[in-house]
Amino acid sequence: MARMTMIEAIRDAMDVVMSVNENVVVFGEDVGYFGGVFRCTQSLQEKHGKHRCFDAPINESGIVGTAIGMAVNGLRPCVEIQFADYMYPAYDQISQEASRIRYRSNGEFTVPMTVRMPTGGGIFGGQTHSQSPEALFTHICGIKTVVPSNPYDAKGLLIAAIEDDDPVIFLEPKRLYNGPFDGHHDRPIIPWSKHPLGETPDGHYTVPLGKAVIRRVGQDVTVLAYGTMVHVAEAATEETGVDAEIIDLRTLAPLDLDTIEESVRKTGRCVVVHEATRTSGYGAELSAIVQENCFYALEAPVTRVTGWDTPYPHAQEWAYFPGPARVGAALKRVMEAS
Amino acid sequence: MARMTMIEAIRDAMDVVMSVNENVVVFGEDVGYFGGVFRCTQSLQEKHGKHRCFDAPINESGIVGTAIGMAVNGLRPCVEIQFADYMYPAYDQISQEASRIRYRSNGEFTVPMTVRMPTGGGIFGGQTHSQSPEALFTHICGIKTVVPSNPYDAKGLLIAAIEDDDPVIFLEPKRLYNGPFDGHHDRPIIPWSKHPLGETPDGHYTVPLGKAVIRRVGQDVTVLAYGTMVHVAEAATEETGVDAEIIDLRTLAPLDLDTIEESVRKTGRCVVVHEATRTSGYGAELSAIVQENCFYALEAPVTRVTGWDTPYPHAQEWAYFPGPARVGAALKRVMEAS
Amino acid sequence: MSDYQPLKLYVPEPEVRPGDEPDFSGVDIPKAGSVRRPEIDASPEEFRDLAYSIIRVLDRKANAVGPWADMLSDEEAIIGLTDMLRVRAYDARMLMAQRQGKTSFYMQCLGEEAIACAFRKALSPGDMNFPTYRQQGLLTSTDYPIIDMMNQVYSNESDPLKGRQLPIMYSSKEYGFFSVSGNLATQFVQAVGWAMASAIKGDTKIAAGWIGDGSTAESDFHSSMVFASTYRAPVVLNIVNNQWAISTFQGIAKGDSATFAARGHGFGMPSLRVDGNDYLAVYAVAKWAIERARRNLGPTLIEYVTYRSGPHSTSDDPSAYRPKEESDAWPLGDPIERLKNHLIARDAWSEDRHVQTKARLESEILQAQKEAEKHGTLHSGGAPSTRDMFEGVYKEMPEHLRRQRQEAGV
Amino acid sequence: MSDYQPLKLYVPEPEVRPGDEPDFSGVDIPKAGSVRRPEIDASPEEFRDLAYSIIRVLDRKANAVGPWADMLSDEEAIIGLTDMLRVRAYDARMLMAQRQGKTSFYMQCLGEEAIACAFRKALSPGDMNFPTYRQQGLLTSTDYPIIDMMNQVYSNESDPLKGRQLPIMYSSKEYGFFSVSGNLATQFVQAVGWAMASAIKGDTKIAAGWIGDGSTAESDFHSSMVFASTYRAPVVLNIVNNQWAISTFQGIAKGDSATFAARGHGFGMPSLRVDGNDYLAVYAVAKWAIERARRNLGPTLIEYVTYRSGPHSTSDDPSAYRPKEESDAWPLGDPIERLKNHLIARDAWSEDRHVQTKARLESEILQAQKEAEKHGTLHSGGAPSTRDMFEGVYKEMPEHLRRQRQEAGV
Ligand SMILES: Cc1ncc(C[n+]2csc(CCOP(=O)(O)OP(=O)(O)O)c2C)c(N)n1
Ligand SMILES: Cc1ncc(C[n+]2csc(CCOP(=O)(O)OP(=O)(O)O)c2C)c(N)n1
Ligand SMILES: [Mg+2]
Ligand SMILES: [Mg+2]
Repeated sequence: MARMTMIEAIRDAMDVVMSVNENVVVFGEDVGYFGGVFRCTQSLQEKHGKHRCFDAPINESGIVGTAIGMAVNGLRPCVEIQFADYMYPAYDQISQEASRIRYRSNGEFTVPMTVRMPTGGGIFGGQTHSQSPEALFTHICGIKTVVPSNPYDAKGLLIAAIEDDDPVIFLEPKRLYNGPFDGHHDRPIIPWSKHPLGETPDGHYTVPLGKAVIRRVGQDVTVLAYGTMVHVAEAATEETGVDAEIIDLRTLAPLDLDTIEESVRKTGRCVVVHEATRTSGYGAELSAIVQENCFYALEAPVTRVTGWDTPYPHAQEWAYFPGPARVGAALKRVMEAS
Repeated sequence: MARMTMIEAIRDAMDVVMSVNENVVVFGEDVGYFGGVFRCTQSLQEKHGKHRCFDAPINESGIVGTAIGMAVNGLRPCVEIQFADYMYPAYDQISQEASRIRYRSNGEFTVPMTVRMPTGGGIFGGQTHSQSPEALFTHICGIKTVVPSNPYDAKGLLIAAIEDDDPVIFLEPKRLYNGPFDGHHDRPIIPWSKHPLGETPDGHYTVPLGKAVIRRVGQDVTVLAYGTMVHVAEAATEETGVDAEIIDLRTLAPLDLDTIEESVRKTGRCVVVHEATRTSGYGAELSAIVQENCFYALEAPVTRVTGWDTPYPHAQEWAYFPGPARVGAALKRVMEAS
Repeated sequence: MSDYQPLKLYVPEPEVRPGDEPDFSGVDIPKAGSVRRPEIDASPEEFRDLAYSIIRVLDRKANAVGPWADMLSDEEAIIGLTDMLRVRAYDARMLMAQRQGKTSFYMQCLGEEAIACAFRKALSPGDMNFPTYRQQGLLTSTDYPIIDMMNQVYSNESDPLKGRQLPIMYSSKEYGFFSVSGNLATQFVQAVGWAMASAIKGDTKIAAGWIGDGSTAESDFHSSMVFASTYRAPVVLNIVNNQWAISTFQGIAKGDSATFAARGHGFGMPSLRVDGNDYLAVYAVAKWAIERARRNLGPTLIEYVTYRSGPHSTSDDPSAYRPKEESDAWPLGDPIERLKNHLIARDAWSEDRHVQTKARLESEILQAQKEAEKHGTLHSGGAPSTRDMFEGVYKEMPEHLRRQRQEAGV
Repeated sequence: MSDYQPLKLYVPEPEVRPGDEPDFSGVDIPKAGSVRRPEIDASPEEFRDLAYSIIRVLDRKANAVGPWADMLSDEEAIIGLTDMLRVRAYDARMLMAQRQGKTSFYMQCLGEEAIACAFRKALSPGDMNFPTYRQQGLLTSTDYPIIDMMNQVYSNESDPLKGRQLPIMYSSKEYGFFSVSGNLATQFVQAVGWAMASAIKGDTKIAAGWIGDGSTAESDFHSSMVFASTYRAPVVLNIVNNQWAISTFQGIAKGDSATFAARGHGFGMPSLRVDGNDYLAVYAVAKWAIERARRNLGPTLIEYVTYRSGPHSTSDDPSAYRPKEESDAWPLGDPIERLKNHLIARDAWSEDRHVQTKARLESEILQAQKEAEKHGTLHSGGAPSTRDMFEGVYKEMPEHLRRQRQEAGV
């Protein structure tokens, strides 16, 4: 058992599966010799060989396209897109190919591929290093979408993703790589070594895909969050004193409907939080599902706290980011509603 | 005033703007000499010249990428993507470039470009000639998304789109090209010449972007629909006898919030209908918005009737398509709810 | 800048349009046998000229000549002829079936039969094709049951793909035929990945990617070239240049100069052009490139020069954009006629045997069709089921799909 | 298939890594003046060899030699030197400012100054560049206010882009500098579209696309080549091959053979390679290609051979992946030193004037920086405003954004 950063946990996950399964290969831009711009693949090439961890040309559709071909031929590629903002050229191969090959071949060909990508803002990356495209994946059937919020989950979910027989999109909130950021950008950075979920077991373990976890038990309102927003929601709860039940979704698709519904039936209120642009964000689906399935339990409208419908700006980053103040205000608003 | 099919109305719209504005150019796969696989651009090359209407290489990102460059240089390109299913390679240029050029250049460079694409199923096209990707556009700020449901609107909206100074995605429900299809695939086809909205004025007129229209006034439940589903909703209303208010959204983004909210406040019930895959479809956003803004007026959960979360199948097309029976059942369900 | 003329957009156009005389005088056709045959380990720089020529074996008198000739026995060549006749007969029946309303859609490979049929014979078991919709010859030239292809076309109860796919989007792992996609070009780069995996695993299997002339314009073509050349993937990259992409002539994808094959030079890739209507030439070139890949010498780009004699698909009417007689005027002739004449010239075949074989194949196809139709056709209803629609989206059905299936009442 | 060896994946590697001796012996450098200069309307087939050579003007003794020489007067060449000194001074200050925490990010063009500076001088008013993040020289070589560039880098109250963009993503329509995108390669095909529009309108303006060696692997590179060649767009397509793409050497984008320039041959495009550290050569080649475009003779592909002397960006530390001394070992030298020596050899310049000019430029830059900082730096807070964030998403603000702005309380 070791304290790890999220970067180390992700690296360890790949190292562990590569060690037990020689069909696992890792590639992407700068991931080979250098070990990735966020260092998530550092030392994997040295340890597992150049043919199992290598640099790719700067061509995201080619990275995913070749990974699909490899997966069809029995490998389990785990590829890195350098920033989620650069997955768009690969969106055709992901959404129109990887997602449907099992279905269209009636199971003859399958794509056990994982596509990792750093997502989200909070690092002054501007509009092309900050986006959260999860809703573009959840709209596509045939793929799974995962977002960890801490090193323990990151490692366990990534191992589960690589071992899964369907394509998995693995979104890594880059602002969490080095610590559990709660949105208070003006406070000192807390490292993962100070957080209980920085505790990461050695060797092989999995966190199952499709299962949410309750991060904080509460009675008054259910907060649905994932990634960075889990920590923001915790801070907002703390600061407002609202007794929120915070659900860390972990897997967005397929969604853990039971956990969500049970909680909302109990609390009668629901706040959905994400960093992505609001309109047609994943919060829309969560809101729709909650009110479809828990309508008669709801005492207040399901409320979304999200990034605004603007590009992610550079200088106004903290006005864009849905921090604890905005989440807190929403918590109070739904508690006052009646 | 002439009776037109939707194809003719679309063609006429381009013809009219090309005649009054020499900066309008039209290109895409097979759109030049041949006039497009759905014949929407027929005769435009002959009439306006090879340099204003021409065939493009089969490269959707190149089509949109060059159109962006042209728009930046003062033209108003109106390009065709042969099927919406083939827009995915262009999604990067649409969602990451066209959408943000105005914003990132603080208005110095703008992209008055229209991207037309046939969408939706009902023609036994299988998974790659049937998709409805509207939610992928509504999630992107900086672009507008339009879906006409009849020839009159198609012409007026397309002229408005081409004359708009922002990028517009123009989705053409291909099953409506030749007639107002209501989902009864086993009944004889009705042509547009038999439908009042087949009546299309000559020359220049616009239907404003961002404005919905109430197709049927009703008291009991609000139906939010667009494209083909407007006609399906009309049939379902007819057949169930539920007094539904049917709103044809026409523009999905920016959305006509006022018209929707006013109607739902009146009826207290809402059914959202679309053909796209359910999860994270545009129905999720509509459902979320309605319950956020009309929560206290709602007497039943906002209910979605949509395509299933599977690829659009070939043989099971009518089991996939949300026809009048499914919409009717939803209408009855929300009326019974309390 | 007043001394500059206004710029003008150039838009390439085919030589002729409906109403005009067909004119292929611009197509430069070297004499059969005139193009040399490099060693398989020769450096690509040494034979760049081959991307601007056309490798041909069968001459005008139906003799096989030059360094690429003499690779097939009488028996093998007869099998080749039979394969081409079979796929043509199959196409004719299925086209008819579509016209009769038994299915929604069909696509023939009329005029291009030599390419897939000959290439197939140069492959080894375990190799994988990533075909387009026009390589049905890769399947019909094996013992894959024709009836299963028909079942797929009919989306009937025995459709191996459960009615999920558009007709002709076959899939067979066992027969080295990757599931056809409706999205152009996507499979080309997947082929490269499949081949890379073979190399990563230390296997001896190779991949073949297929793409049309029009589709080379797609981005995935570039990705394929970049990855294949960088990692020297054991893959053969096949461009079928049948002159047309629906209504669009090849000059729109290619521009007016160079050749599709020449695109390989920017990647240091061996690049060959071959007469696609010459079974013997296709076989010889395929064999060369496949051997190169399997010897770990890397990828080869091949352009097959051919002509799409039929409409693009059953939804298309080519008389709207090209002269009706253009197909007959195509200077490389018909692949079946040419191989037949060659075999006759070689004394291994006769008009009689040809007529008999054709009749036998047509009756076999008809027989299979009758069998297939016992399992239903598209609109005969009922099968495949709505349940099938919900299966196989994921390995295991997730909760939300289970609920939707329930909502659908199945 | 037992007679086949197992396949093996080939992964290209640079000659050397940290700890090794720099080794550029593999880089084939022809003598200055040795590459011929085709007529601008010559057919590309006649000079395919130029894509495999390097056009150079300045020889080892700093003389300008050969058919591409003698295009610039003393005065013009001095302006060129000054432009390069200016952008280097600007880079140095802004790099420092980033290190001091005054902004979030910065990127230099150290070692590559000749390319953008010389190219800019070959353009005419109204022409449009579609640059990457490393062509700041296109702006600093005009009279665009340096202070506005700094304001952008600082995202301060006077930032012409209202704080919306990452530092260095400048935009100026008036100065022919299209808004820089963070997504690689997207601008390359937009440049082609811009040029096509110029031809459609019957204008005389041309476009220039810019891309890095690593980014040529992107799909948009292919789209650009396809559209530019098919429609003969009046565009110059510039590849800046500075050997590295962050930590990845050029062999991953290019493979081990051919050149980036050679990619043009598959499209029948004139393709030139030029010494990117030779101001005179860059200017001459740019002039040639721009003239070609403006005379409606179509696109040209140019590969500039250079070396990225600095880190990729302020987020990068190259010592992790290449020898520290590699930059000094780069055989094409430093562009400023080379032009300086040439001008001295030509008796148009002196060490003294050089020192004075450098000092003057540095003080001008410092002055501008002080001015800019009066308007604030990134973290000095307050400006640009949250209101600015909501503006300009559309031409007119739609209802939902108005509501969100209200929700944000601004
Ligand atoms: C991504 C994509 N864009 C467009 C289409 C529509 N389409 C189907 S076939 C075709 C023409 C392809 O021509 P070519 O590659 O020459 O192949 P051929 O049909 O001649 O065999 C087009 C444009 C498609 N299926 N996929
Ligand atoms: C689509 C996309 N993929 C990846 C990146 C991340 N990235 C930024 S710069 C860069 C390297 C580019 O190298 P090159 O094209 O050689 O240009 P240079 O930096 O050397 O000027 C990468 C991979 C990006 N910005 N956009
Ligand atoms: Mg073709
Ligand atoms: Mg570079």
